[in-house]
Amino acid sequence: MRIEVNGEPHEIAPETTVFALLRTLGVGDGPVAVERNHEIVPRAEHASTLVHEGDRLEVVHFVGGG
Amino acid sequence: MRIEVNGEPHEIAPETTVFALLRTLGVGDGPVAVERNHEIVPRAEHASTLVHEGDRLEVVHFVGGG
Amino acid sequence: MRIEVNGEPHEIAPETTVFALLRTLGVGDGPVAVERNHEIVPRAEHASTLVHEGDRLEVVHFVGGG
Amino acid sequence: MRIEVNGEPHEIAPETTVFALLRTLGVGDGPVAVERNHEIVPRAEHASTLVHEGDRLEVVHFVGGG
Amino acid sequence: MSDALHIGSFSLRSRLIVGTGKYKDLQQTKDALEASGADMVTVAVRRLDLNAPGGDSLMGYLREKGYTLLPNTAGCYTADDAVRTCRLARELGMSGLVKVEVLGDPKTLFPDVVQTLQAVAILVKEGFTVLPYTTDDPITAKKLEDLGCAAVMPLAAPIGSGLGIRNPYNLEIIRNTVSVPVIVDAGVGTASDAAIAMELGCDGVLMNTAIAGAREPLRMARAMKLAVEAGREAFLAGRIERRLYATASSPLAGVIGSKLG
Amino acid sequence: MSDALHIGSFSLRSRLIVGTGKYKDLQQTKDALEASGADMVTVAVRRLDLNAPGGDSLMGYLREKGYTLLPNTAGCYTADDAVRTCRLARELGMSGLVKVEVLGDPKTLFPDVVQTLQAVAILVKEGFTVLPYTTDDPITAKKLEDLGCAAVMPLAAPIGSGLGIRNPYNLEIIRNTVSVPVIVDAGVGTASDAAIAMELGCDGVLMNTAIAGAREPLRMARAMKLAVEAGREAFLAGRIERRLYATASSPLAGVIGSKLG
Amino acid sequence: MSDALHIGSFSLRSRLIVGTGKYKDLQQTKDALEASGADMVTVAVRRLDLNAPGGDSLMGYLREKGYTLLPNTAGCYTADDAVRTCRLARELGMSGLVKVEVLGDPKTLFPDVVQTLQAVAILVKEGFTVLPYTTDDPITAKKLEDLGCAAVMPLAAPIGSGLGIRNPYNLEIIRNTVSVPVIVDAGVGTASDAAIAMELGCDGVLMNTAIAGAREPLRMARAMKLAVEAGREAFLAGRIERRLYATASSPLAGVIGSKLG
Amino acid sequence: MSDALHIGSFSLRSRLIVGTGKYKDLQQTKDALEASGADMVTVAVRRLDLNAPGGDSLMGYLREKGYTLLPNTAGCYTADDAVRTCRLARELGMSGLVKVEVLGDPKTLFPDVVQTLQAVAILVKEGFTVLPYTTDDPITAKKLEDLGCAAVMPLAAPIGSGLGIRNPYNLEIIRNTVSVPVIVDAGVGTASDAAIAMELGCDGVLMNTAIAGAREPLRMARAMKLAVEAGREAFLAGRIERRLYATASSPLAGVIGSKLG
Repeated sequence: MRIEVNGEPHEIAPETTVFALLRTLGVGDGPVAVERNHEIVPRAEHASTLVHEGDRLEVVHFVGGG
Repeated sequence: MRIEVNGEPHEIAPETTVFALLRTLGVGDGPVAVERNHEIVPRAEHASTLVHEGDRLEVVHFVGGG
Repeated sequence: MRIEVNGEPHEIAPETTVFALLRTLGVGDGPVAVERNHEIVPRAEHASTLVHEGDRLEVVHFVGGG
Repeated sequence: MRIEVNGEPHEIAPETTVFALLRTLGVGDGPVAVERNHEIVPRAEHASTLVHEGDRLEVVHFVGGG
Repeated sequence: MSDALHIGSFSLRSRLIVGTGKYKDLQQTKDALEASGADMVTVAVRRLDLNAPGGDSLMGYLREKGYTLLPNTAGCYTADDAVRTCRLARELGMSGLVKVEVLGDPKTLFPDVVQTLQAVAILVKEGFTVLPYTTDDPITAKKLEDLGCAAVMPLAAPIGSGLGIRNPYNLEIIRNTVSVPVIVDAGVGTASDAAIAMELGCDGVLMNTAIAGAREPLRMARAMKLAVEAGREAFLAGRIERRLYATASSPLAGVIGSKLG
Repeated sequence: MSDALHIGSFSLRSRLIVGTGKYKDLQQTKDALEASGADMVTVAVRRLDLNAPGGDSLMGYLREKGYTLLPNTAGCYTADDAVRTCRLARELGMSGLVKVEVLGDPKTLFPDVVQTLQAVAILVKEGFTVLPYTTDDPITAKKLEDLGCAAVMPLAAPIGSGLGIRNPYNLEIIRNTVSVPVIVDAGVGTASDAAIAMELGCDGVLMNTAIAGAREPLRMARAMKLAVEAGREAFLAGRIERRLYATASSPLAGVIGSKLG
Repeated sequence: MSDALHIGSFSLRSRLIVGTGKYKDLQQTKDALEASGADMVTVAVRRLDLNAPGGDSLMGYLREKGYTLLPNTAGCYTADDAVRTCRLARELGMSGLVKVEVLGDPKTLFPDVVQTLQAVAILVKEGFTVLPYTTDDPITAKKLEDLGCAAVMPLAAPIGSGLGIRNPYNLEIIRNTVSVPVIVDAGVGTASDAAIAMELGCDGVLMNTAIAGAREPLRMARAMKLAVEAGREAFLAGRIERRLYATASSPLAGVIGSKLG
Repeated sequence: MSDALHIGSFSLRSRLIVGTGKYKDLQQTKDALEASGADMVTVAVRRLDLNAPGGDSLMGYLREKGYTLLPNTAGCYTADDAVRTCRLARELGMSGLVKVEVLGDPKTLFPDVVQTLQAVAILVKEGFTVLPYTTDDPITAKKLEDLGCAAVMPLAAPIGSGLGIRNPYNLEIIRNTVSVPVIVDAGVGTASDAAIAMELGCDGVLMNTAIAGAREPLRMARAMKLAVEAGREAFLAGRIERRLYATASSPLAGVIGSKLG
């Protein structure tokens, strides 16, 4: 199943949740925020939110900046 | 018949044209421009354009300014 | 015997020393410096220095200033 | 007979006048001014002024400058 | 020299544009305009005084003398009022040349750039040759050019303040950013201000108060004419570099007294 | 207008005085001087090159054109050298007009005011018409006037630096302090600098590098001519006051859309 | 002294807000922040590097030290991107505090005020505490306040340019125009720039490059801390008037040698 | 940090030197000096009032607190008066430290550099540690150093004028020209002025009116203390270069929405 994460194509299994995706991406439990198709996916819903074919996700965190 | 000219109330006879109105207002033939209810009334149509009850007219000219 | 102190005329007795003069002027023992006819009279010599007719003395101290 | 002209040593014959010196130097009749041992030699006296052993002369003119 | 300023289809010999307001009387206005050497002058659109109608004698003079009239929308605080004023100006002037000025507040008379952009978009579509009064913000200037303005007119300082070129950096950036003419509009106080604007590479200067409010308007008009020319020439001539230390202007060699001349 | 600048017994139509050094060639020098409109030009006194004697062709031209020559003492670092140079200049020029310039160091080319005062005292006694190059120190300027100088010439910035009017306050104070003409000498970089000097009330400007060092000297000479006139006119015209906020230049009444026109 | 800066519901002891970018390494970042004395620091929202995931160690430090994080939308060129970035920031930070920065072009990094106003309108409705980066245009600043911003952050000069306070007049007018805090954002180059901003009555200063880009960032951080306090104190202390001439600071009477002491 | 200022044999922790004149009363003087953190303070030498003799209570306080006293020659208009005043000061103070100030006129209170040089020559021979108040002329500053002054103290603007650093270029040149400490004396109006002086590389700042004349002298004294430290630190930290255009302070990569993150 093809999706896009942070502007790059990704292949994932069907029925994958956002939570599972983050795990497979090896994202630690450092604070990250997820946007799916321009909508925030609140942390509380990561485990219950399924990723669909063609979804465009942004996975971001804070970095130093001015 | 009540109308408004340059923000002030005016009483005119029915069937008055813009051309006639300007005359009654004593407007010389110096160049003036007329707007009726936010629409320009081209000089060529002054004589053929009737003023209606409640019309709001602006009669303007150029003055010194920076 | 006429002398001048700080630009003003003064009358003193003959054989007056600088030390005695300061006393008669009521100058406390706050630090003052004395110049006689454009020459410094060191503190150590106040008691041994006689004032002469027509001497011009300056008696100064520090004040606030910028 | 050794003299110095414009900071450089020169050898001239005895009894040479300033006028003659300028000629031997090939100085045209463009306006020049002459100083001998820090004193001006007025143009009128060029012909009557003898140059002496060890004299230091400055021969100058105007040039472009700001 | 032929160094004309081209704005839309208009070609101006003089890079000084002057206002026609605030003079003591008609004669002084005429004399100051004459002395300024301006080809283009601004005029305002105002309601006819119905208690004392009749044309303004100044306008007859301006037309007869062949001045290019630049009607402004001074006093307008909304895009709508500015657009209506421009339409009336075109009806009055035949030419579609307008100075769009949508003000943000009466104290600073700074432009409302949002309203200005809205007005400009409409007016350009309607075929006007639009010269917008704007801030010294390069981004807004670019938007105005992209909308189709014939020139951009950033302020140097508040209208009538006489504070001069308060931010030469922004004007320089604007000049580097847009390709239409950049006319410095408002804030000039004296001749050197106008010269500085031109030295920055701006294409022209528009002013009114600096001349009309001077003790001797005629003389100041002449000063501004000279200053705009001076600044333009200096810009084209290519100034020397700035350096902290000195460089002699007379020959170093041949000074008297020195040993080796 | 007749607004001549009087220095000693000399009367100048133009308030711009220019140097004659650093140009590409003789023709460029002539053209730039012509374009500058200057009546008075500075020249340097230098040793004749004995290996290639013969008069400098520029001088012939200057005399023939009737320029007033202002010999300078550029390159002198002592009062004595400056005095000797002035005496030679008088012998060369017939006129006793001299620009006294006693330098303090070769890096800044700032004047040595102590040596300058000494030289001036001697030269005035010998009947010279002395124009001293000085710092922008009002006290020194007053001393120079009291010694009998025909004018004072404070620097705006180091010679040839192009930094412009670095301290307008001091120049203004000098202008208020002395009654002889104040000529801003050195530091001007572009037209607006010259205009600012004149707007401060100074009586003239002297420059060389700003013109000779420009990419187009001729054009810059013209720009400087215009700028000095512009600044002078603006000074005489009386500029508007500066204010932080705006004042409208078009009538406030009669704007369309307003309820009470 | 208790002279806290209140922004929305946040209260800051220090009026210096600093960025966390461009430092040599993590240690230098920590030391500079420490030296700056700042309570609030800006952070950027960026995509996780999926080839090297894992939290940024700086963030842990900042949270542990109790810094108030001000997420910015640096790099966004549209209102939409800025809004999305702010929503992600809130999800990351829990707090709704955001610095809205919608850029107009990559060369000047000047804000696009139209896009900024659009983003702000949406974000305020969504309950964010919005601090917008804007131009020094008072009209735009007022619009931002009217939309509900908790503060306005006009630029002093282009981001990272170090040009300092290029237009103190506009900042002063903004300070007089809005009632929310005015934070000078971008353009500061050295300590005196920060002091000047505060002396104009601004409520705080935000900077990053001036510190991170200095030869000794730590030292410059300390300098900026002192400068912001100095400028604030000077503003509150009420400076002396400027005058062209002098006034003595020592007593006039009693100087020796004078006749009447 | 140990960044002491060494003047002759004196070592000062604080680079701010303050005057003790013009305060409302003794208490305010004490409090302001305390807040300024100064180690060295200036005092004037004046005739004892024979109608009300008795020591000035301020002096007792200053001595007891261990302030280093810098007697000045304020009010002197000749080298002779200045020399006599310094001799009296030494007799009063034991130390040979003096601020030589020979004024040129009462309106500008600018120094008379010729008289100042004469006084300095005599005083140095007599073993005084001489700190001369001078103009911002680098040549005069060098002469003063060559005569043996322990520091030079150029003015930034007229005493008490509050005009600030009017000519940073000359101060910078002076700093590059002499090797003794350069103390900016007179003209500072507010905190940023002091910071700018230090950022130019000057070694200290001397002021009186800017503090004593402020609405809240205590607060301004504190502001000046901070500003001098800020400026010094900024100078040592090495500021960023100035550039006309921007440089981002947040990472360019990883902005959301971009195609290639």
